[in-house]
Amino acid sequence: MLNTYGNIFVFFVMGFLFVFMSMALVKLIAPSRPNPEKNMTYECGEDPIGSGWINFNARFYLIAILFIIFDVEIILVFPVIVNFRDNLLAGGGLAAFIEIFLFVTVLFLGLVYAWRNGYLEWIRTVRRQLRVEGRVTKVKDILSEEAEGRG
Amino acid sequence: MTNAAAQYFRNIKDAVRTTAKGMKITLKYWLREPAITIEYPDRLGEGRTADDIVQDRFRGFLRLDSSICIGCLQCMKTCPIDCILITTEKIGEERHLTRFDVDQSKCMYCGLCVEVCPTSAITFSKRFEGACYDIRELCISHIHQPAPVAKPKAKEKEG
Amino acid sequence: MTEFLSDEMVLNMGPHHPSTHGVLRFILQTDGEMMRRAIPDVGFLHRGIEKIAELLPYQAFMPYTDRIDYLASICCNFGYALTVERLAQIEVPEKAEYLRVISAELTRIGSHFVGLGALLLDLGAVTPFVHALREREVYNDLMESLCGARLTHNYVRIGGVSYDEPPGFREKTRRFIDHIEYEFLDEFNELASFNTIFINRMKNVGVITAEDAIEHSLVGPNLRGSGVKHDIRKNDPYSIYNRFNFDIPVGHGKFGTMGDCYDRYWVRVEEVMESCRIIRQALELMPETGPVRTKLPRVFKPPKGEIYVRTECPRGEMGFYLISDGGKNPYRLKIRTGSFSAAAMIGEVSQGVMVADLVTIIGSFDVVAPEIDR
Amino acid sequence: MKISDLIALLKERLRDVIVGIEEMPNNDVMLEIKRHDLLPVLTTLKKDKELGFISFTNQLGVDYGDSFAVIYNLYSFALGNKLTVKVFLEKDNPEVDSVERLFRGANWFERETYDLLGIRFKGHGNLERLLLPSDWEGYPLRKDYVYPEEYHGMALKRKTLFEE
Amino acid sequence: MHNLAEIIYQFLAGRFGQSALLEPVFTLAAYLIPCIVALSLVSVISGLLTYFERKVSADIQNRIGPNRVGPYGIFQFIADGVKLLMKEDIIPDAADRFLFRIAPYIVLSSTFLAVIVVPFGGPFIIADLDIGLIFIVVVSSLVVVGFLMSGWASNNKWALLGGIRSAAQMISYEIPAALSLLTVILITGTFSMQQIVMKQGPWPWDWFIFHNPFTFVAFFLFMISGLAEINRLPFDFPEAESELVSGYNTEYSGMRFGIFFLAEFANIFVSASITATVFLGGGNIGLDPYTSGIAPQLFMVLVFFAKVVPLCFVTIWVRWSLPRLRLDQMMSMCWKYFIPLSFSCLVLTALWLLAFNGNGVFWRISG
Amino acid sequence: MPAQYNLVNRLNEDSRMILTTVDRALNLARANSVWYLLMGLACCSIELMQTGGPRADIDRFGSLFRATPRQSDLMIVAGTVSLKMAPRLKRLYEQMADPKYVIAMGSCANCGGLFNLSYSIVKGVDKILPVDVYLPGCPPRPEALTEALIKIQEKIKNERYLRKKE
Repeated sequence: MLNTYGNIFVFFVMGFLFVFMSMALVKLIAPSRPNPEKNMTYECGEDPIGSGWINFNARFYLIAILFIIFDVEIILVFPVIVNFRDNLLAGGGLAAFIEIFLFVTVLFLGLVYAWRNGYLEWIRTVRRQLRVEGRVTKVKDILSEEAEGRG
Repeated sequence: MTNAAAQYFRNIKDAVRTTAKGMKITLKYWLREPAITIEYPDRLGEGRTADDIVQDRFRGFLRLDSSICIGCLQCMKTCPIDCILITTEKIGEERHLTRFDVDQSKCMYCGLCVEVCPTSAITFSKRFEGACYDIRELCISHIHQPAPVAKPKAKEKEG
Repeated sequence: MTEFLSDEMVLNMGPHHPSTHGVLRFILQTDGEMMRRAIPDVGFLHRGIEKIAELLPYQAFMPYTDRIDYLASICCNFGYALTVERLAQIEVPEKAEYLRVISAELTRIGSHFVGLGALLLDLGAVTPFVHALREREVYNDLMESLCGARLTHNYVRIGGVSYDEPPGFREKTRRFIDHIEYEFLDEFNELASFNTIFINRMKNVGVITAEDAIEHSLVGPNLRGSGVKHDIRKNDPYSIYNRFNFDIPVGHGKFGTMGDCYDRYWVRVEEVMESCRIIRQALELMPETGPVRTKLPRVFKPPKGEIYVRTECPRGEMGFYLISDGGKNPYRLKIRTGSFSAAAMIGEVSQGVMVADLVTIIGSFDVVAPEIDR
Repeated sequence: MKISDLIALLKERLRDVIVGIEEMPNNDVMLEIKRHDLLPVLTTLKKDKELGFISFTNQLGVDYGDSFAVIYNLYSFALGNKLTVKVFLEKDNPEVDSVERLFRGANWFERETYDLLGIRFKGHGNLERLLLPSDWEGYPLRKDYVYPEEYHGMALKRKTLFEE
Repeated sequence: MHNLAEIIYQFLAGRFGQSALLEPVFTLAAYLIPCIVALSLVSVISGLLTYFERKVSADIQNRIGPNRVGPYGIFQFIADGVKLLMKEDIIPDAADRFLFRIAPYIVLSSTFLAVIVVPFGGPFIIADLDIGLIFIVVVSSLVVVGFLMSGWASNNKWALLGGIRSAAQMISYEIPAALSLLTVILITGTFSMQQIVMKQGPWPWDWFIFHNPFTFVAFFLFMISGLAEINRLPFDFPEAESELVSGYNTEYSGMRFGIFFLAEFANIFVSASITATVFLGGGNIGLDPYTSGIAPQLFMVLVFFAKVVPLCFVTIWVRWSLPRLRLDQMMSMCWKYFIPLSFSCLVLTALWLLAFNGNGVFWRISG
Repeated sequence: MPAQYNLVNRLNEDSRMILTTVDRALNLARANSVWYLLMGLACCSIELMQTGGPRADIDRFGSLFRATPRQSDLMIVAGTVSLKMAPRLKRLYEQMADPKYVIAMGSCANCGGLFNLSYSIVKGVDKILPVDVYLPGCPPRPEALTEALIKIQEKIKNERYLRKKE
């Protein structure tokens, strides 16, 4: 029998098919003339220096962790919110409100804590790190390497 | 603390106010201001040609009036990048211009040749269209068959 | 707080990059989004103009000065003509002086429009930029009717200017500057300059103190943005600038610290208004008729000597150091441009900022590639 | 300050090292000094309270045929005066002290002069080609410079359209 | 009968009779027909939106905009699409080929998935899920995976920066977006999109945006977070043209890029329709969407689009008016302004409901 | 038997007809969606910007700028190409996706123009790239660039895309 989730599945498959078919069409009618220069990584017309796959300093990891905390807690508050109206009409509105309020307050305190500790500042951490490390490659080397490579 | 809080709300207010102001201006443009686009090349308006959209003094392609050219080669000599080539030949008694080529692909439209011309034989036209598939088309010959040069007398007249 | 250790990313910004304003290249050493430093690499537009000057007669070099700073070609023409005139002691007719000043100031307006607009474009605001281009079209028409070209005007000649004003020029110019000063700039500021997002992007970014600015030989609006009141039009007046009444806008930390990107930006906005003031006065004072050009001998040879003349270009001091050996070509011509020292400065101020800030900083210096490379 | 006053002042301050001092057109003073005096002289010019030539406006190298010269243009905010300092260098060994430490803005100017004229600056931190590619040969602004035929396979000459 | 699939199934069964043999065919048809219609509809809409965007930007900038292909250039998007189909498809040597290829699939599929629960007015909703709103929130965060994937797989530093930026941005703005939607859930008590529409009314005072002052604020919070979710200026960090050349899709050419392009504009549409549904009453004209006749149902669709198109316009309008923020400002704007504000909206709405017994500001008018 | 009565040939001809029509339609689409690479080298870049600006409005022809070569069809070499820049320019051209076109805008790109006397300039961009349209002017007016774009469009329309060889 029909299931709404069947729709989702079909949609997902159709989305894939859509892309697949257009790509197949591209294969059919678009030219393909690869050469090493063309398949080189674009970096503003220069030889790329090093790979793009590096250990990326993503300060947003922290943001991601914060996000997960918030998201999980929001999910916890979902049932209360959905039932808030029913509770209200049934006369239990105050309790539901207090419940939401407590939840949100706790979350909010968490945010304030993160804020106060500077986890929401992006620049501060980096400035400090810059001072600490001072790992700076000599640009001279890069330029001379390039010249060698070309010559 | 109150300062910080006041600042916090002032930030929100400023952001909203200035954003709204900016968006009001763009909305005004969307609704009211007409486009100023000149629809070159095909919808310039009644009876207007491409030459009409440039100003009078526009320095377009060089133009030669071979009837008053005295063949003094001043323009060729004064051009810093040698984009004019003139050859003259004595055919019979008179000097004839046999070649007057202007390399428009190289020309920098500076006007030195026009200024130096004693008879105003070489002038700027208003033509600016010259896109082509072959660069050789841009070497424009102004003389197709040898033409006698004008008498230098004209020079004195022009002053 | 834990420090995540990360590799240093070295990436090229330019020579083809939307926000490097021509062909500049910056080698960025970044740590994620944060930049450790940016090393400018210039010379992608090195055309050897100084060498060409040695190969050409004095008058024939004039069109090349257009291309030194293509946004302000008349200012460059002006500077070069002034240098040769001062060396050869040529008198310039009164009217030509006025026409030079008017056209140079108009060029300044046009140049600043591109400078301001391009900065805004780099910050993602396309509409103000296009509006600035729209006003530039009017300016271009004006200049075209005066000089015959839209960009490389080649208007100033040694000993005067090439053409007299066309009919109706004064009226059109007056209307243009009125529109700029009273309508367009107000709207532009509402739309862009006073936008909170824009202010936040610009303030306290790329701060240069006055000492630093002088130390690094910054000139023009970049120097004035740091609060140094120095304008060659006032301090070392040339041509007829001492007849006009105008102010020198300096940065004073309008929204953030003195000498930040916003100050440099705002100095340019105010300079547009000052230019309008100068043009208005010049239009009043300009004689109705008169010669516009001193006749020079066909083979023009200035006396032997050396001279250094500075003029105020939209990008700051435009200095011509001319050495003449008495021949028909210059012996050596050195062109000192504002963008040259500004480009060197970009590397200095862009340590420890974000990649997005680098774009702001480059834009706020308003560098033009051929001015750096020549 | 008047030019004559400035010349007197400079003569007083830099008595021992001046080779020549003369007036230049456009309210300028030309001060000629010996090569090894350059750094002390510029230091004096900058640090002296009364002179205060703190602004380094321009620097250029010149090939005079039989010798090179490096010319510095300075400006004093205090006096409102320009000053041109000129140093002659030998043709075969064009080397001069770098003033990069003194005026930080001189960094690129010196690199450019090195790039285009081959004048070396002793003590410069990063004396490399600035405008031309790093593997370029020769110094274009020298009077005896011969244009290269090609660079990395790209010919420098082009037939004019008239020839085609 | 709460979704299109069922309607079609019933229709087919009624027409051709029910049998065990035909049932799988009916089922497939019931799934496929709305799916294909919706897909093509959304593709065409996003194509038209690209045209719309170019025209609006042209008008704002005193230009004319595309006017050569078809009347007023309306078929410009078809020309663009065809051209993109015919462009070479470059995969750089250094790239991770599998991830590079798969990224557009994920971006487009997850964008299209969100369309499932968009009520186009009347009965035209592909699946009226009980968890409709959460479904959208969940699915839209799948897009991040695609962006991150494309940025990483390109092995291009600009693309990498773009991908990372998109991740940071989209997960951050997920919170205020979800919280501001929750304020409405407080009022409705259900996540079903159709229910949300039906709980509102035809008139502005019936809409949830004007239910109380806090939903009014939440509406704007959602609009702006929505801009960030779909990477529009002033939040277009993942593809900030002047900073990152072209961001995560720097290395993508031809149709692969076209798919990102399509997804971007489809996202605008989805975001606008969610806003219209949740805050502006969707296609509600005061009639029951399932039982009324075909004419009112089509009118509902019209009403729905009449609300969506201005919202799309606002999205485009903002893009051509404002400069871009900086990354850290964008993050602090989210964490310091939007999240606290949306929290307070949530709590204050609950308080409002408690104080006024579940009624809005205009409850007397709206009855 | 004459070739035209052969069934296979007939089918071939029909399909060729169809291909021609399809080809024309595809070329029409392609010609009306020429996206150019945002690359300003020198003076001409200002006129390139103005061409995108309100007066000339190249967007009318469906042309808009892309910052990355991967997504652009047209490279407008707007200005002087120095020897230092030339390898980069060539690489950018190579990195564009096929089909691609080049406009040499202005005298410098055509043949070195006024910098013919210089030691560090590529005398004409056609020495390093295949140029489709040459555009004179120093710099050319925005309208002239529009005209060059129309030339490119004409070229595209006359191309045989599906039928590689007759």
